Amino acid sequence: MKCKIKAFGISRDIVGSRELEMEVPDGFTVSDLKKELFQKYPTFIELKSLYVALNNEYANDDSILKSGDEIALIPPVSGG
Amino acid sequence: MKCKIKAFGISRDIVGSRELEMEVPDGFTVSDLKKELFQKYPTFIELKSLYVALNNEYANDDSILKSGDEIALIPPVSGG
Amino acid sequence: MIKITEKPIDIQKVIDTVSSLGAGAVNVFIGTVRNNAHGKNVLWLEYEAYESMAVSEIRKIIDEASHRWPLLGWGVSHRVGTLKPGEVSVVVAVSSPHRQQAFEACEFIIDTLKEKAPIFKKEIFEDGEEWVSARPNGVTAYN
Amino acid sequence: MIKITEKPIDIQKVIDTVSSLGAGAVNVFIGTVRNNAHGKNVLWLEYEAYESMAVSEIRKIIDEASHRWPLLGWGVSHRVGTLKPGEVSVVVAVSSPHRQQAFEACEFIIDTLKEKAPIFKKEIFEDGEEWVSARPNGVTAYN
Repeated sequence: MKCKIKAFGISRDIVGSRELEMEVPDGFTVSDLKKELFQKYPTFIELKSLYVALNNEYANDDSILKSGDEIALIPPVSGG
Repeated sequence: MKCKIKAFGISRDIVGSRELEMEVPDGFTVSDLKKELFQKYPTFIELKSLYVALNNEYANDDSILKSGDEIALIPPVSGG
Repeated sequence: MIKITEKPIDIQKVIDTVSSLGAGAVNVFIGTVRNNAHGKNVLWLEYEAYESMAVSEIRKIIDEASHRWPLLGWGVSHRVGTLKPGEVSVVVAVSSPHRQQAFEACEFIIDTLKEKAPIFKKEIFEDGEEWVSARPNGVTAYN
Repeated sequence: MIKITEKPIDIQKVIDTVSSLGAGAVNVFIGTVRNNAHGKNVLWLEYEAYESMAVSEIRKIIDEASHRWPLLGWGVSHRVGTLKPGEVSVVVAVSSPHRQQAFEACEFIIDTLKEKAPIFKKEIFEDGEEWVSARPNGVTAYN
């Protein structure tokens, strides 16, 4: 399954673009995605936190990515 | 000693004017003034509180009125 | 800026007076006239102030707030005269480096102003009028 | 009203959206860009938002605040893009019958927005730049 991942803030700097394309197997979880990102981009480990949002909601680590999901990387927020 | 007393809010309604003139003896205190007002205008007793200000400051009951003092009656405040 | 005024309060102007390049936070309290009190329609309010003393009391409140919180700017404007429901009776604005300071200082200033500043309001209902908080039972007098 | 915008925020407009005849109190929080951080001059900030999710998270925060306090009106406007010191980054306004409710609800909304809304800011100093709160030590990266 091909998925597109939006990257914001420092995560955009780390991956080097606003959107990342990845080929992932069926049943791939948020936790699996984070592991893969940490491997590919070790700088992510330096962040205070990294959340993944699915369809505009913070997702749990065991949530499964589904085709058509809007996926986004949420590094530590600092609005206000 | 002749003194002028400003009246605000409900105290203005009770005395019937913005300013009251009174002849008071030397050594007359805030407490004496309040007693006299309560006698002359018994409605004052219905108020939750009645303060007297001397020269734009809340005055204690034992403060003595002095010639030239700016004297004012301060019924319960309700600004804001 | 401390102001007692018969004219409508320009909120943005009060906010402008507190702005500071070192400030990260501004908190603004705006008091507005409600259209009801004690379950009755309020037609309008009459505000009056002992102006010179009100300014002096508000200045003391600001001084105390400035001791307790690192204020960078502050402004208080209180309206007097006839005010209809929806109109602005008071604006308090403060600025500070961080937001909690601004919230706390602004609330302290309006709470203490309401306790101490010699300002008086009368509510006018369809069937009477009442000097707010003047009598213990709060019943309408002078029907 | 919830708004994420690249244009300067019109504070009075946000206040106007919360006005209500039943309200006695409006509280407004205004976040402004400070000219210093970590003892260094801030030249400017870059704000970016994951807009659709930020709006959705702010809506949840407003919903919770509306359950906890009797809000009569509310408005949140957050700016994105390049902001210089002194500029307004966020405005939160709420109205309620009484003032304590307005203070508490407004502080809850801005506190929770800062915790949860996916909005990110980068401070630009003379000698580098830093995504705020991104790293544990908060050192400036990418000199």
